[in-house]
Formats: sequence, C-alpha cells, structure tokens
Amino acid sequence: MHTALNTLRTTPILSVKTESPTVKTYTLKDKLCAKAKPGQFLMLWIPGVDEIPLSVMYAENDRVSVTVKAVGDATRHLHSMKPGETVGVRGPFGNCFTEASGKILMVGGGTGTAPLLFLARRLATKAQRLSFVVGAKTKTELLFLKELNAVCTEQGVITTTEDGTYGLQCLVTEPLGKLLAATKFDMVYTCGPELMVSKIFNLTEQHGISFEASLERLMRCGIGLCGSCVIGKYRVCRDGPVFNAAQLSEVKSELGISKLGFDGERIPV
Amino acid sequence: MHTALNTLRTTPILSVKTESPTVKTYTLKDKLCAKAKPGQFLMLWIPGVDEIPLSVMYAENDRVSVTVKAVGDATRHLHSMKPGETVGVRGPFGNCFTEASGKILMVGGGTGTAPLLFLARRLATKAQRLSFVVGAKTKTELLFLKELNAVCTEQGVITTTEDGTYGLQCLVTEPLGKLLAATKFDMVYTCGPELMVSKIFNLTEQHGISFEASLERLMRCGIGLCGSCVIGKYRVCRDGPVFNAAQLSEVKSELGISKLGFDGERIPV
Amino acid sequence: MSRNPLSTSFAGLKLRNPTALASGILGYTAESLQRVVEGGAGAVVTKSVGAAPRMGYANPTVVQANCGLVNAMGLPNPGIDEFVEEIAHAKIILQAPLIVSVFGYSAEEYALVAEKAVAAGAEALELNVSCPHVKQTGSEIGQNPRILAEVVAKVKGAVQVPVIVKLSPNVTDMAETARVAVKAGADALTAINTVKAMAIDVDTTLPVLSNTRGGLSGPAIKPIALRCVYDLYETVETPIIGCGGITTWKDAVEFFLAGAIAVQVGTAVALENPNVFHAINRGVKAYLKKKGYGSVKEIVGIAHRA
Amino acid sequence: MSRNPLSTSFAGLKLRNPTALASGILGYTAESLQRVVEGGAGAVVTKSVGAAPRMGYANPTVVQANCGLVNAMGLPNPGIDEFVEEIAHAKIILQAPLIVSVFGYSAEEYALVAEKAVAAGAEALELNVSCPHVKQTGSEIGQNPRILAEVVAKVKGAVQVPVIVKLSPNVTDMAETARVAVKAGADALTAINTVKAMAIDVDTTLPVLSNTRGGLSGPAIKPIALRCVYDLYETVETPIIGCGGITTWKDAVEFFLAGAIAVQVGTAVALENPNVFHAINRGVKAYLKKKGYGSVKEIVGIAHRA
Ligand SMILES: Cc1cc2nc3c(=O)[nH]c(=O)nc-3n(C[C@H](O)[C@H](O)[C@H](O)COP(=O)(O)OP(=O)(O)OC[C@H]3O[C@@H](n4cnc5c(N)ncnc54)[C@H](O)[C@@H]3O)c2cc1C
Ligand SMILES: Cc1cc2nc3c(=O)[nH]c(=O)nc-3n(C[C@H](O)[C@H](O)[C@H](O)COP(=O)(O)OP(=O)(O)OC[C@H]3O[C@@H](n4cnc5c(N)ncnc54)[C@H](O)[C@@H]3O)c2cc1C
Ligand SMILES: Cc1cc2nc3c(=O)[nH]c(=O)nc-3n(C[C@H](O)[C@H](O)[C@H](O)COP(=O)(O)O)c2cc1C
Ligand SMILES: Cc1cc2nc3c(=O)[nH]c(=O)nc-3n(C[C@H](O)[C@H](O)[C@H](O)COP(=O)(O)O)c2cc1C
Ligand code: FES
Ligand code: FES
Repeated sequence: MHTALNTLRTTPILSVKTESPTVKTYTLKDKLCAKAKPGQFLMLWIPGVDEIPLSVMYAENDRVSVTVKAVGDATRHLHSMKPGETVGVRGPFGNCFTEASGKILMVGGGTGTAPLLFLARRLATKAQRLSFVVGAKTKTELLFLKELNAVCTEQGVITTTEDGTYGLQCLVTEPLGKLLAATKFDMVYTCGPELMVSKIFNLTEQHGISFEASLERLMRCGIGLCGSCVIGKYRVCRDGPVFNAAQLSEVKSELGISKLGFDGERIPV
Repeated sequence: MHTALNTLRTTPILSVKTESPTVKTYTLKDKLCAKAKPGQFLMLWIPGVDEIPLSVMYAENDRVSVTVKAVGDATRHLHSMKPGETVGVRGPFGNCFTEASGKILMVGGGTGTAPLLFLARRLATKAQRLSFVVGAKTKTELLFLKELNAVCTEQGVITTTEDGTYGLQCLVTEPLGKLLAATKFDMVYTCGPELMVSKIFNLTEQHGISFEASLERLMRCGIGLCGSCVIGKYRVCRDGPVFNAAQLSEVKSELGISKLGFDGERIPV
Repeated sequence: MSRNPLSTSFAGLKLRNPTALASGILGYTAESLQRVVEGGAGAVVTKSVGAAPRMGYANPTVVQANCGLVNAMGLPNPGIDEFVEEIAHAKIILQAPLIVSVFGYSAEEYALVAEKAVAAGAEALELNVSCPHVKQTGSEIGQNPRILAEVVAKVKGAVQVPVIVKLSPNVTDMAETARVAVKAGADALTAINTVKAMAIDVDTTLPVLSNTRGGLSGPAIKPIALRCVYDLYETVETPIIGCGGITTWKDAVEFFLAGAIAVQVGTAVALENPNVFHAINRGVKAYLKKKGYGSVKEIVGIAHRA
Repeated sequence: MSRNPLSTSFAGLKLRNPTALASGILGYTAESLQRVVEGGAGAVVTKSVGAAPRMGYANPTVVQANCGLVNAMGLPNPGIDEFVEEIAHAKIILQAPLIVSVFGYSAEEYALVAEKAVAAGAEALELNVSCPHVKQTGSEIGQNPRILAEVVAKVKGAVQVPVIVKLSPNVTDMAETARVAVKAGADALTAINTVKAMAIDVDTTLPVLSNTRGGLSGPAIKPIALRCVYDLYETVETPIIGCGGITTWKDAVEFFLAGAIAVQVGTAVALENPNVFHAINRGVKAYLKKKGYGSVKEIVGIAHRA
C-alpha cells in the first residue's frame, strides 16, 4: 500500500446533489481518489463525527463523487453539510470489478447502485449488451434511472419497487430467474444488501454464470490491518470489496449470514 | 538531501592498491557513491573503529575508489584491511568542482591529489591546457605521477619534493608564482593542507584568476547538521567541500588559521 | 542435517519460524489468524480480549503518519465469553501456536480472562499491560510496578501455559518494568507496544483520532523498539520477543542480533500484506545461510559481543 | 495594521517569528548561528555547553533511520570558559535572541555554567535535562524529580534571564516532570529532546553508533512530540516550545494548534537546509492569512477546543 493513499487529505465539498429523499451525491476534489476504478471505495472523514467507507460513484479528472444514504449518525451529519464545508478523504482503497465484455447484467440495490453505475459507464461502449436491474422500496428511492437509461442497452433497465409505485412490484432479485434463463449473460455484477447479494450469487451459480459482487462490512482502518471487516479469510477492505464466485463459495458460511459487530462479536447480517 | 544517500551501506573491499609507503587506494562496490562527481566525498565506516570523510578519487559504473593516508587510528586500521573485508559507506556528500575549460592548473598536496586526479580525468579532453603541480615530502610519497602524466598536457606535470629526491626541491607552492605570471590560466584548482590552500588562494587573488579549493575540516555527521566542520558561515560538508574565491574571501579570518577541534573549541589549523 | 534453520522456541512454545502476528492485527477470527499462518507466521497473537465486550472508539481510529500509523482502536473486543468459541475454533484449524492476548481492569479480571482463554485452547497468553490509549488498563497497569507484579502473579497462579508480558515503551525505565514482570513469573517479554502519539489536522484544526490520543506503530518506531530489546537483553535472562516497525527481513535480523528470540509483526501486514511473514522468513533464511549460521538461535544477542 | 503576524513572545523573549534553531545543530559558532538566522530562524539555541570541555564520542555519531536520524554525539563542547567568547561574539552579530543551552553533572554545575553564559550575553537559557545518551547528566537529571527541581531552582536563583527547561519524552509521565520544572521556576518548557533508540548493522552484526545507544530525531518522532505538547498544554500554564520532527509549515502549525507558542527545528536543517526556517515561516504566514487569523498567537492550543 502506498502511504500517500492512506494519508488524510482535507478538501471542500464542491457540490451536493439530492438523488432521493434519503440519498445525496457529494462531489469532492481529490487527485488520488479521482483515479479510483469502479468498485473501489474511499474513507470519508466527517470532522468531529466519524469516518466511514463509501464506494466511488464517479471519478474524473481531479474529482470524485460518492452517493450516500442517510442511515445513522455519520451519514445524517453528512447530509446536513453544504458545498464549501470541509471533509477528509483517504483512499482509494480495495480492488475493483474486472471489466468484462459480452452480455452483461448488473443488479443494484439501494446505494449499491452507485459503484455499478460507475462500472456501467466504463463498460457501456465495450459491452455487447448491458442490462441493469435496479430496485428500491418505493419510487422516490430508485436511484440513477436517467443515468442508467443513458448507458444501458435499449430497454435494458428493469426497475422494481417493493410497494409497486414504479416498475415491477417485487424485490430486485425476482426478475433475475427469467432474465438469466432467457439470455446467456457473460457476467453478472452486483452490489447492495448482503441478503440480495447472496440470493443472486446462488442464482448465478445455478446458471453457471461468472459473477462479481461488492460486499460491505464494518470498516475501521480500511487498509487491511484491524480485522473489523473480515469475511472468512478475506479482508473486505483490502482483498475486496469485490469478490468473484470462487471466493464467495469459500465464505458461504458467512455470506448473508453473519459479520463482525463493533466489538468483534459475530452478529447476524 | 536524499535519505538514501545517508543510509549506511556495508560493502566488501574489492581491491587495495599501494600508492606509497603511507598511502593506499581502496576500491569498493557502491552504486550511489559510484555516481560521485569530482570534489565530493564519502563517509567510510571502519566497523568498530571510526567513520571518516574521504574524497572520491575515482568513480565508474558501480565502483568507487578512495585514496587514504595512514595518519591515525582509523586510517591505520583501514590500512590493515584486506580485500573481502567489510566497510560501510554513506554519501556521496557535498558539492563538486565546477568543470572549467580553457587553460587549467591544478595543485595537489598529499592525498589532496586524489580528488584532483578525478577532476583531471574528467577535464582532460575538454581543457585547452591542463597543468598539474604535485608535491610531497619525498619521492616515494609523490602520488599518481603516472596517472597525471597520462591525462595532463605534454610536460604539464611539475613535481616538487621537500627533500629534493625528485623534481624541484621546494614546496608545492613555489613554482606557482612563475607559472601564473607566464600563463594566463582560466582556473586554478587545489586540494591539500590548508596552509597550502591559503597560500595559493592569495597568489590567485593577486593574479585575478578563478580559483576553487577543496577544504578539510573535522567531520562527524557529513550532512550539515552537527556543526563540527564549519568555517565562517559555511558547513564544509554541505556547502563545500569545494569553495570558490568569493567564498574563501568571506572566511579569510579562519582559512589556514583556525578550525574547530573535537570539543568544538577553536584551535589552530 | 535437514534441520529447519528458522525453527525456534521460547518458554516451552515451539515455533516453525521466529515470526508471529502482533496483537490487534486481524486477530478477531480463527480464519483470519489462519490466513496469517498461511502467510508464513510461525505463531499468532489474538486481538486483546477482556472480561466484557467493548465497542472501541468511533472512527477515525487509525491515521497515517510519516513513517507509521497512529491508532486508537480502544480495545474493541467481544469479551472472553464470546471469544472462547473463536479460540476453540482457532485451536482446531490453526497450524501454529495460538497466543491469546488478555487485558483487564484488575488482576482478578486478567486472571479470569486468562483462565477462560486457556480452557478454550490458548497455548500461551500475552498480557497487554501496555496499550497507551485506554484508561485504567494497558499501560496504566504496566507503568505501576506494584499492580503489574500483582497481575502477572495472579495470572501465573491461574494458568499452566506460558505467560508473556507485553511491555510499554512509555516508561522512564523499561528495565525496571521488565524486572518486576520477570520476578512475578513472566515466562517471556514482548517489546514493544505502540508509543504515545497523536495527529492533528491543520485544516479543521482538530485532532484526527476520535480518541484524540493514540499510539505510534510502524517503521518510525523501529529504532526505539530495537533499543528496548537491546536494553532488556542486558537486563533479564527471560526470552524477549521483539516488536515494533518490523517490515523486512533486515529489520527482523536486527532484532535477533539485539537479543530477540522471535519477532512480532503488526503494521507491516497493512503496509505489505499477510504474506509479509513469508518474505521475512525467506530473507532471514538466506541471511543465515550467507553468514554460515545453522540456526536463527545462533544470532540472538550477538550484537552485544562488542 | 502592518503588524507582523508571525511575531511572538514568551517568557519575556520577543521573536520576529515562532521558529528557532534546536540545540546541537550548527550551534558551536556565532557565524553559523547567524547563518541560521539568515535562513529565517526567529531565535537560536546553542549547542549544549557544560563546565568543562568534552570531546564527545568517536564516529559514527549519526546514523540514518527510516524516517529520521539516530544520534549520539556525546555532548561535545568546548566548556563554558571557552564558549563565553563565542557567546559574546554571537551577541554582537546575531539579529535574533540568543538562547544558550546548558548542561551539567550537578545543580551547582548547571548554575555555574548558566551564570557565565548570561554574563557573556545569553538572553535566555535552555536547560538540557533530557539528552538520552550521556551518563549522569541530561535525561538522568530530567527523570529524577528531586534533582530536576534542584537544578531548575539553583539556576533560577543564579540568573535573571528566562530559563527554559527542555524535557525528555523518555519518561512515564511527562506531565509530572513538567509540573516539577514549573514549580521550581521554569519560565518555559521545550518538548521534546530525542527518543531513546539505536541502530544495528546486520552485515557486521554491530551497533552502528560508537556509543551503541542514541536518540531518534526527525519526522519519525513528530507524532510523539505533538502528543507531548498537547498533553503539556493541558497540564501547565507555562509557555511550551514544540520540538521534534518539524520539517514543514504544516508540522509547525500542528504544534501551534497543540499548544506550542514557538517551535524548534533540528534535523530538518540537514534534511532540507538552513533556509528551512524561511520556508516554514512562509507557509505559516500563508496559512494564517487563508484561515483569517491576524497572528500566530491566535492559533496556539485551539486543537483543544473539541
Ligand atoms: C466498502 C463499503 C462501501 C460503502 N459504500 C456506500 C455508499 O456508496 N453509499 C452509502 O450510503 N453507504 C455505503 N456504505 C455503507 C456506509 O459506510 C454506512 O452506511 C455508514 O458507515 C453508516 O454510518 P452512520 O454513522 O450513518 O450509521 P450508523 O448509525 O453508524 O450505522 C448504520 C448502519 O451502517 C453500518 N455502518 C456503520 N459504520 C460503518 C462502517 N464504518 N463501515 C461499514 N458499515 C458501517 C452499521 O452496520 C449500521 O447497520 C459502504 C460500506 C462499505 C463497507
Ligand atoms: C572532505 C574531506 C575529505 C578527505 N579526504 C581524504 C582523502 O581523500 N584521503 C585521506 O587520506 N584523508 C582525507 N581526509 C582526511 C581524513 O578524513 C583524516 O585523515 C582521517 O579522518 C584521520 O583519521 P584517523 O583516525 O586515522 O586520524 P586521527 O588520529 O583521528 O587524526 C589524525 C588527523 O586527522 C584529522 N581527522 C580525524 N578525524 C577526522 C574527521 N572525522 N574528519 C576530518 N578530519 C579528521 C584530525 O584533525 C587529525 O589531525 C579528508 C577529510 C575531509 C574533511
Ligand atoms: C491497529 C492496531 C491495533 C492494535 N491493537 C493491539 C491490541 O489489541 N493489543 C496489543 O497488545 N497491542 C495492540 N497493538 C500494538 C501492536 O501489537 C504492536 O505492539 C505495535 O503496533 C508495534 O508493532 P508494529 O510496528 O509491527 O505494528 C495494535 C496496533 C495497531 C496498529
Ligand atoms: C545531531 C544532534 C545533536 C543534538 N544535540 C543536542 C544538544 O546538544 N542539546 C540538546 O538539548 N539537544 C540536542 N539535540 C536534540 C535536538 O535539539 C532536538 O530536541 C531533537 O533532535 C528533536 O528535534 P528534531 O526532530 O527537529 O531534530 C540534538 C539532536 C541532534 C540530531
Ligand atoms: S477495515 Fe480494518 S482490516 Fe478492513
Ligand atoms: S560534519 Fe556535521 S555539519 Fe558538517
């Protein structure tokens, strides 16, 4: 690891964009994070509050964007911050999605859509077909519809809401059975709640399709030191956050089942 | 300063050559010191004994040579060491001679001849005329006669011995008055005992000739920190060891007169 | 004749090689400890575990310094009653000695945790009396000779396995602490834990760590740790385990020469990766061969001959 | 309105800017002290001087570590009777306050040297009770509260100029040392001197320094020094001068935020050059301007507001 990556850089928030009632996108100036590849994450310091891992949603020139859902203390505090206010970043950390070609399917749940959008933008011109299933509880929480429609194959974006306010009324995983049966995809990528990831992993295994998923675990150091984020023998922050099917098979006894809590105790996912 | 330069490297003595009854040349393998320029010095660690500054006599590829006179504990111990035995080096340190062109005169006293030989080899092809006055107490202590004759202009090497056993019987400074009057030299370089340096400095000042001298002072750190080697406001190890006429004018009250002893006391040179 | 030049032993523990994982690094689960063993570690030390669960401090808990890290995790751990399961599991899958790191707020607590850890399968214990950023434990124990003696004696009375005492550099006289620990029964000493330190961000003008104060680890502290080991070697006969900034085989060899019978590696697991142990071992082996030594044990302390 | 934002003062000393040369760096002669002032230093501290001349240790006296230097010079100095001439000369040519660093083997010796230094022109004294590698002086004084109090009190009784006490990080509780020094009359504190350390060469298997043991300086110790200053600021009201690894303006600002009224720079004079003071001052000035502060004094200790 290059220590420069892990050195804390403070930087003003350049812009804030509201994506949904609970989700905002923050754009920061940071040369190092601007070199992030899809799948990598950064550690965002909210001064005096907390430091949390966030996937990179976009990176270009000297700018990097992250898309954040307000779920607790840190993220709610971040949501109250305005352009010009100072945050800290270190990273980018972790590995990235391999960039496949051919027919590609992505499945995004919640803010898990963010790193996949980043990936989709990279693959758009290369992929033979690019489909995206994106789901949320309700219409207003569906993320990046316009952006996804712009990069995916025509009619490639399938939306699901749990309350049926938009698209199909079901979980994001439901349309997958049919999709995978109908088309021989070359690669399925996913990011989102771990139960979703685990379901999709089983499906792709049944269909014998290449698969990569980005996982989330409690993270502290972000550099593979403290052990907070481990799943099986892997450190999500350093060996991941992206894992392929072979690796996920090795950690089946934990995937979607248990993780470490703040005190290092094994708790349900 | 690059810390790599100051990092101690141990290395075996590759070869030892006897130059005179009291002087030997040691060749070592060291990539960094092999990049030394004429005038620079290295710090040589004689394990368990001492660490002393020595001017680079030659450097090429990954090798560096130093020419050492046995005068005390450290140098006598070094003289007892054989090829294959281990020493440590750091450096190269200090500045270097500027590489002048035109008519050049060098004056070497004792082991001070070593860095000048290094310089002479570099300037040989460029200089219009290259003369060298080399002096010693007695014939057997005259250093590098063959090497100097090979690089200097025809009949450019003038030798002096105090006992008259070879060349002119006089101090190395004696032939200079005539030389400087006869030829308009573009640059005079010198290295050797400080009284000699100071005499030559006065002569070149009178003749209005460009002048550079390499000085010696007690050195400990070699990197401009400890202050052991100062002359006036200059650190010989870092701002020198090569000084030009303008700088030497600034330190006239000390040149050839006083220096710091091991306890930091001003003592006669 | 095909003896393994890297094998070593101290306080009755036999190690395939003289490198061990330092406490607090990847030390929560059996699988990650085993990953480190696969990476070449000759032994592993778990995260420090106490009597009750602790959440640790909020992030930031680790901040990069010039040549190392400053951390204040706050001893997050699930408590020994949870951790015994991990110990039992580790005992089954681990191919190297399992050392459980223990902390407490009193001698009784240390002893209680120690007993449970050993019952679950710990082959040795390391007493953390040197964590520099949690109140009323860690270095606050190690800095007080009376309490330190009590802690070590009580643990020694409670268990049959080797007891290692991990020392803090944040003391006026480490030799004194070491003597107290040894007299109270320590079978080995680990030196050193992190050095008291902190980081401040000039832009926000805030201390970066949520706990403000933390401990420095990594290459920055190597010359400090090396001197501690060198000094201890002249002070006690007890085996010394060197720790602090060890990243390369050269670092490790320096510690052996200073008097360490084994070394622990922490920060380098992040600076490099878990295979850093293999890299160190390879280098040490090559060094021994080049220098004509048959075993790493032969070079322990030889820098003192001068 | 054209006030100099960098000017500061402590213990009655007025400085053009808050950077000073640390003791032991280029501190033998008036000319080299003046060179450092030309390089931008707001004040200078001389090499530590004792009652009698000392030759110091044989070379090697300085060895490069990963992120700093380990040195054991052995307090070479010409003795105060010689050094008074240098002080007198410095007093004439220096365009900044002259602080003479003093050491001794007893309170009487400290006081004797102090008196002579002041008579020769020292505008302030810094008591070196923290050198980690010379026996019976330096940190052996600073680590002993009773002797420390005696030394400080005796010097205070002997001279009228401000007396700064330079503290060692090699103690269990620096706050305690600081309180003792302040109670005995210290007008300011410098933190820190070098951290006990050493270096070993694996090829020869020898300690590199001729004295074996030395002290670590440079960037490696910055996080340690910063925490010392931060802790002292919460312990005493006395002005604190930060020292340890300061190389850039950012480092300096961190120390101001932690509570230092001024900083000393040592190793960076070699890592960079004597103009490092100018570079630091330029950066601090730009920082103050950017952040809207009128004076460096306004940022002293503000990292504590949290
Ligand atoms: C690799 C990675 C990438 C992530 N990318 C994004 C993203 O792009 N957008 C987004 O909105 N969220 C992302 N998260 C999740 C985000 O880090 C958490 O939502 C955030 O830390 C919650 O902090 P909080 O204080 O607001 O909530 P808390 O009140 O602390 O907790 C709310 C939930 O967040 C989880 N959480 C808290 N702290 C952490 C932590 N340090 N690391 C991981 N999870 C934590 C807890 O398990 C808890 O269930 C990512 C997490 C990881 C590990
Ligand atoms: C920049 C520089 C380049 C030099 N180049 C050469 C060279 O190419 N060949 C050569 O033979 N000598 C050279 N010298 C001198 C050489 O360093 C000394 O001869 C050597 O240090 C003497 O060590 P000793 O223990 O043998 O002698 P000692 O018994 O220690 O002393 C003998 C004399 O050497 C001087 N001396 C001792 N230690 C040092 C030291 N650390 N730094 C400087 N002078 C010292 C003393 O003033 C004394 O007069 C150089 C010195 C300097 C400063
Ligand atoms: C993130 C982190 C967590 C640590 N946690 C513990 C711990 O729980 N118990 C302990 O005794 N030491 C702990 N330490 C100290 C290390 O075990 C080790 O003594 C120190 O880091 C120096 O070694 P290193 O430079 O190789 O990291 C921790 C160190 C780090 C960096
Ligand atoms: C070569 C060297 C010599 C030193 N000599 C002294 C000294 O004589 N007296 C003293 O109080 N401190 C001495 N010190 C300590 C420095 O003044 C300073 O406290 C320490 O080096 C930390 O600061 P730095 O990291 O900026 O160098 C010396 C340090 C070095 C590197
Ligand atoms: S967050 Fe610390 S190891 Fe992954
Ligand atoms: S030898 Fe130390 S300053 Fe020149």
